[in-house]
Amino acid sequence: MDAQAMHIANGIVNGPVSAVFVVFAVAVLAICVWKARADLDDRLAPMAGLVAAFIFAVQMLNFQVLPGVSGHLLGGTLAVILVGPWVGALCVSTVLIVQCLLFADGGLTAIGLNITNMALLGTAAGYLLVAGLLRILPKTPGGLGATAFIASVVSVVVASQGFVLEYALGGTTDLSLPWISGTMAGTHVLIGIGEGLIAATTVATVARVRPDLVYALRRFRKPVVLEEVAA
Amino acid sequence: MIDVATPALNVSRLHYAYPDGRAALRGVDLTIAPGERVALLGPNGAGKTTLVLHLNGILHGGGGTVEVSGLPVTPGDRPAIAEIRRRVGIVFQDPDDQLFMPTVAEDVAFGPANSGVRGAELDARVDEALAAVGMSDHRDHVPHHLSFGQRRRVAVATVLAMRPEILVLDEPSSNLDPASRRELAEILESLPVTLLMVTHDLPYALELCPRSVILDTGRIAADGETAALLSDRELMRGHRLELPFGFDPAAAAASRADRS
Amino acid sequence: MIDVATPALNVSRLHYAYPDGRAALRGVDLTIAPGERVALLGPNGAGKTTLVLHLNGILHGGGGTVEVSGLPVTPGDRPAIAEIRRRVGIVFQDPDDQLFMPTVAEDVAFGPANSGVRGAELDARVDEALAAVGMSDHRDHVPHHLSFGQRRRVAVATVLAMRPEILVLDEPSSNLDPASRRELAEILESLPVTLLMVTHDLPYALELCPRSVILDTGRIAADGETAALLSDRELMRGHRLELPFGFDPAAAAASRADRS
Amino acid sequence: MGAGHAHPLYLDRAGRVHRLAPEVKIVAVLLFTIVVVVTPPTRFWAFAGYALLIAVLAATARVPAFWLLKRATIELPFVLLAVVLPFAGHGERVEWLGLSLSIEGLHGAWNIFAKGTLGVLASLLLAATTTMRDLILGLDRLRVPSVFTQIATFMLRYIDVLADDARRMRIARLSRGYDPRFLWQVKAFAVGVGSLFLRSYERGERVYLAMVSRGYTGRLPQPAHDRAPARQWAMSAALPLASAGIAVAAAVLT
Ligand SMILES: Nc1ncnc2c1ncn2[C@@H]1O[C@H](COP(=O)(O)OP(=O)(O)OP(=O)(O)O)[C@@H](O)[C@H]1O
Ligand SMILES: Nc1ncnc2c1ncn2[C@@H]1O[C@H](COP(=O)(O)OP(=O)(O)OP(=O)(O)O)[C@@H](O)[C@H]1O
Ligand SMILES: [Mg+2]
Ligand SMILES: [Mg+2]
Repeated sequence: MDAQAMHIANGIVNGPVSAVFVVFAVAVLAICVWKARADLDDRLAPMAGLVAAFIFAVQMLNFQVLPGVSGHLLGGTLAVILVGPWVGALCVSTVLIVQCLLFADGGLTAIGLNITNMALLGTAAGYLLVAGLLRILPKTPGGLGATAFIASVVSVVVASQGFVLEYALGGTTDLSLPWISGTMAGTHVLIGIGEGLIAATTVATVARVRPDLVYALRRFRKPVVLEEVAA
Repeated sequence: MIDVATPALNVSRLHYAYPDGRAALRGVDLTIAPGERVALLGPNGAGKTTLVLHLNGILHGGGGTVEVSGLPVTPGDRPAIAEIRRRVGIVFQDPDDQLFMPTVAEDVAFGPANSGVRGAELDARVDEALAAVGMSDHRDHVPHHLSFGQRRRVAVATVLAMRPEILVLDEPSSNLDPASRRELAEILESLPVTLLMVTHDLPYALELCPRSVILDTGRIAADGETAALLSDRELMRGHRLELPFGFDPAAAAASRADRS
Repeated sequence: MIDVATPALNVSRLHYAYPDGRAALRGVDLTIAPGERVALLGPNGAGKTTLVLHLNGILHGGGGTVEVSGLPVTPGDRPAIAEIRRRVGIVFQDPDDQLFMPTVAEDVAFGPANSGVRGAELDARVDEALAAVGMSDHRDHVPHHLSFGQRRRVAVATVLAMRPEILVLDEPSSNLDPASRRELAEILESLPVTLLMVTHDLPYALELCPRSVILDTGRIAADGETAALLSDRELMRGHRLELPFGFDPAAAAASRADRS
Repeated sequence: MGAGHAHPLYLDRAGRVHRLAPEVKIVAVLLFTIVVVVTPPTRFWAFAGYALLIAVLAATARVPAFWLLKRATIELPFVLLAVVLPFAGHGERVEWLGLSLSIEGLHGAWNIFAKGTLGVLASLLLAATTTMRDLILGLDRLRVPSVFTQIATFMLRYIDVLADDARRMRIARLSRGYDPRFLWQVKAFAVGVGSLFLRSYERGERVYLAMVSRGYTGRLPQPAHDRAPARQWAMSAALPLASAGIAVAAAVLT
């Protein structure tokens, strides 16, 4: 199966299950909107837009993973690190909505499924890993890069298994589930590595030059020591 | 310089360091009376742009205060900030930072539209501002498909259209052709506003601004009459300022006297 | 002007229209001999930047030919283009178009490294170029965290480090403080290169370039001795060129004679 | 920034569909797709009817058929999936040209193919007739929470900044003798991505601050035309109503 199946089209999963997932996605996104209000200040609003644009841009670039298998980034982990879990989920959802409306990428009726997999499952997995890993790894650009890499690989695979779950619930054809699960996991490990490399370089660069912009480091940041005070 | 009225701008003990820790302002004090025209001079990297970005609360948080016509610039206070941004118009040093709408006309309309101007009045403002900078023919073009100098002119128009009380220009004349530079000077001279102009073009400063302030390494190094500052060789040399090749202050003074 | 040697630059019947259909060049002919120093003058939107971007094949495809030291600029021909880009160094009008590496030093090293310079020699080139523009203290900074004028200076350094045979500068002096402007002039005077400089700063053109070319609406409108062109009032006025306030050509000529 | 805010799939035509208010089009396409998806795959006539509707719509919108078909190739992966199904499916099988095919798999393949294609075509028509800016405006008027439209507005802006900065960086590299070869390209890509991100962020931040300086409070000034008139709603209701009609007719006939 092609890795682009990450964007589920219309008609792959049946109507009732799609509808259930729309309700689920809307409910979770409502929580995100409510939680994001506190976060989305003057600084974070443009950052959220850039993260969305960046995810959008790299999702347009399908890169070759294996002969015949192309894939693209999901971006959830990158979003989590730079803008936090709530705004991050909203960023990825925005990208998915615009893509399905304007680029016919992913079915309109499958939007609930796609948001659940990529925007909710992917970012949730990414967030939990980032939060965990940053406790162990050094809070330096390098450590953050490593965190981004590991979290990306895992979150992409987790997101791909979301499709397996949905297919099990409402697949319109009868395919062997272990086979789907295995294929999805296999190709998505490779995609995850690509995604991980991009997320790691990006996050490490930002952390090196503008640590103030990295949401994941907010909790750990020391107050800035002004030169004046020292002088 | 007259302290009877509330000053148009009052900056006091302003400090600022960029996120990477580099200090750009180290205690700036500056008071400008309503209607005054002041040139802000100083070497590259002195902190001029950084100071300008404090005047409407874009940068803040390093210590010290800024007041616009008596109103303190407090970043948290949204209505006050909105009011201040209506009063202070800033032309940025890089026109690419200023232009973002899909067409020139929409870009010029953006500011007035945000302050509630609509319909025919909005159109009139846009036309007037574009005519002032000689860009009426380009109203439907995409801003970033213009030449650099044309973008600079549109950038000036976007701010003129807002009719600010205090006009702050960061290197407005750079990349303008000589005639546009003179035309801009004429426009600026005719506007009944308080003016603060950052420039490296000393003759231009002398032409437009009776008073000048020199900023260096984040501190005010001198403040006085432009003609006096420009003739103080010692001071000028100390701050990487020098009159250009072929510029004759005497000739300038004479031609200035001629005109006025 | 001398036709004995192969010209350093030979532009012939060059046309160009931007993708949106606007014609920017309408048949430009220009020949520059090796070692000549030429100023390219003209109003905003005349097509100067467009012409400059043709000189190393960044823009092409509108008709006409460009030759660099006899080598035609053919976009398809990779080795030839690579050779031409080694010979022609362009300083862009907007420093943000020039700087892209994570640090100033890496950015300056980029060009020479691409032409095979390595190790100690590379370091020496970088140090020398940064020293020339007075930015040695900023070698480890992020280029886009510098002030506009500082970015401009680094942009000049990135091209100086490549040691091109032909140096093309698009408004190099804009946003520079007066001392840096003079220092740049001194550097440019000392370099043994062919020079083409776009500028709106007529005194600067007179100081550095014996010959000037006026471009207007995509055509060469005049070509001759700088001093002669600048004194032709009619011609100047026709192309939105005028000598700045307080500039005295006689004083300039005198001071020029003094120095040389 | 802001090159008219078109996108690669936008077709700049002065068609009637182009002039419809965006919110109207979004709702129509959404309802149409839902009707298509809930139609049981065996009602073949219904799908022919839907295809006809799409064709009529494309003609009204002055979108060339070839353009639509070419863009519809985005769906190819799913067609591949559909091709696999008859072989991999379980249950009863039929012989066809010496191949053993699963009947259930064939049905599944048809289902995915028909619904997928119709969905893609409908979205493509929306994309071809709506700029991204209008889309955001439409979503805003459909009461999508402003967090989304705000993020989408910034996203739109930043897509331009990213493209512009990527172009600038490319020209800068080329002019200084950079000769992209494959391996080097990968390395430059890795270095470039981080720098591009940061550079774009900071330029976008400056632009944002410039907008704020001119009184921006989170909403772009709206273009002159206001909410969609009832007439437009009525006109575009034709699409979902017609498709629903077809669905019902097909249900009655079979
Ligand atoms: N975004 C930034 N991050 C970190 N440091 C910065 C940033 N912008 C400017 N600086 C530094 O702050 C100092 C003041 O910069 P500023 O831009 O205010 O100078 P300026 O007086 O406007 O110079 P110019 O005449 O070149 O425009 C400089 O040393 C500069 O390197
Ligand atoms: N990217 C572009 N797309 C379309 N038109 C353009 C583009 N860039 C420039 N132009 C147009 O081409 C003409 C020539 O522009 P160019 O940038 O060469 O002028 P210039 O002589 O360098 O002006 P300046 O002194 O202002 O830098 C102008 O009319 C300009 O509006
Ligand atoms: Mg500055
Ligand atoms: Mg130019």
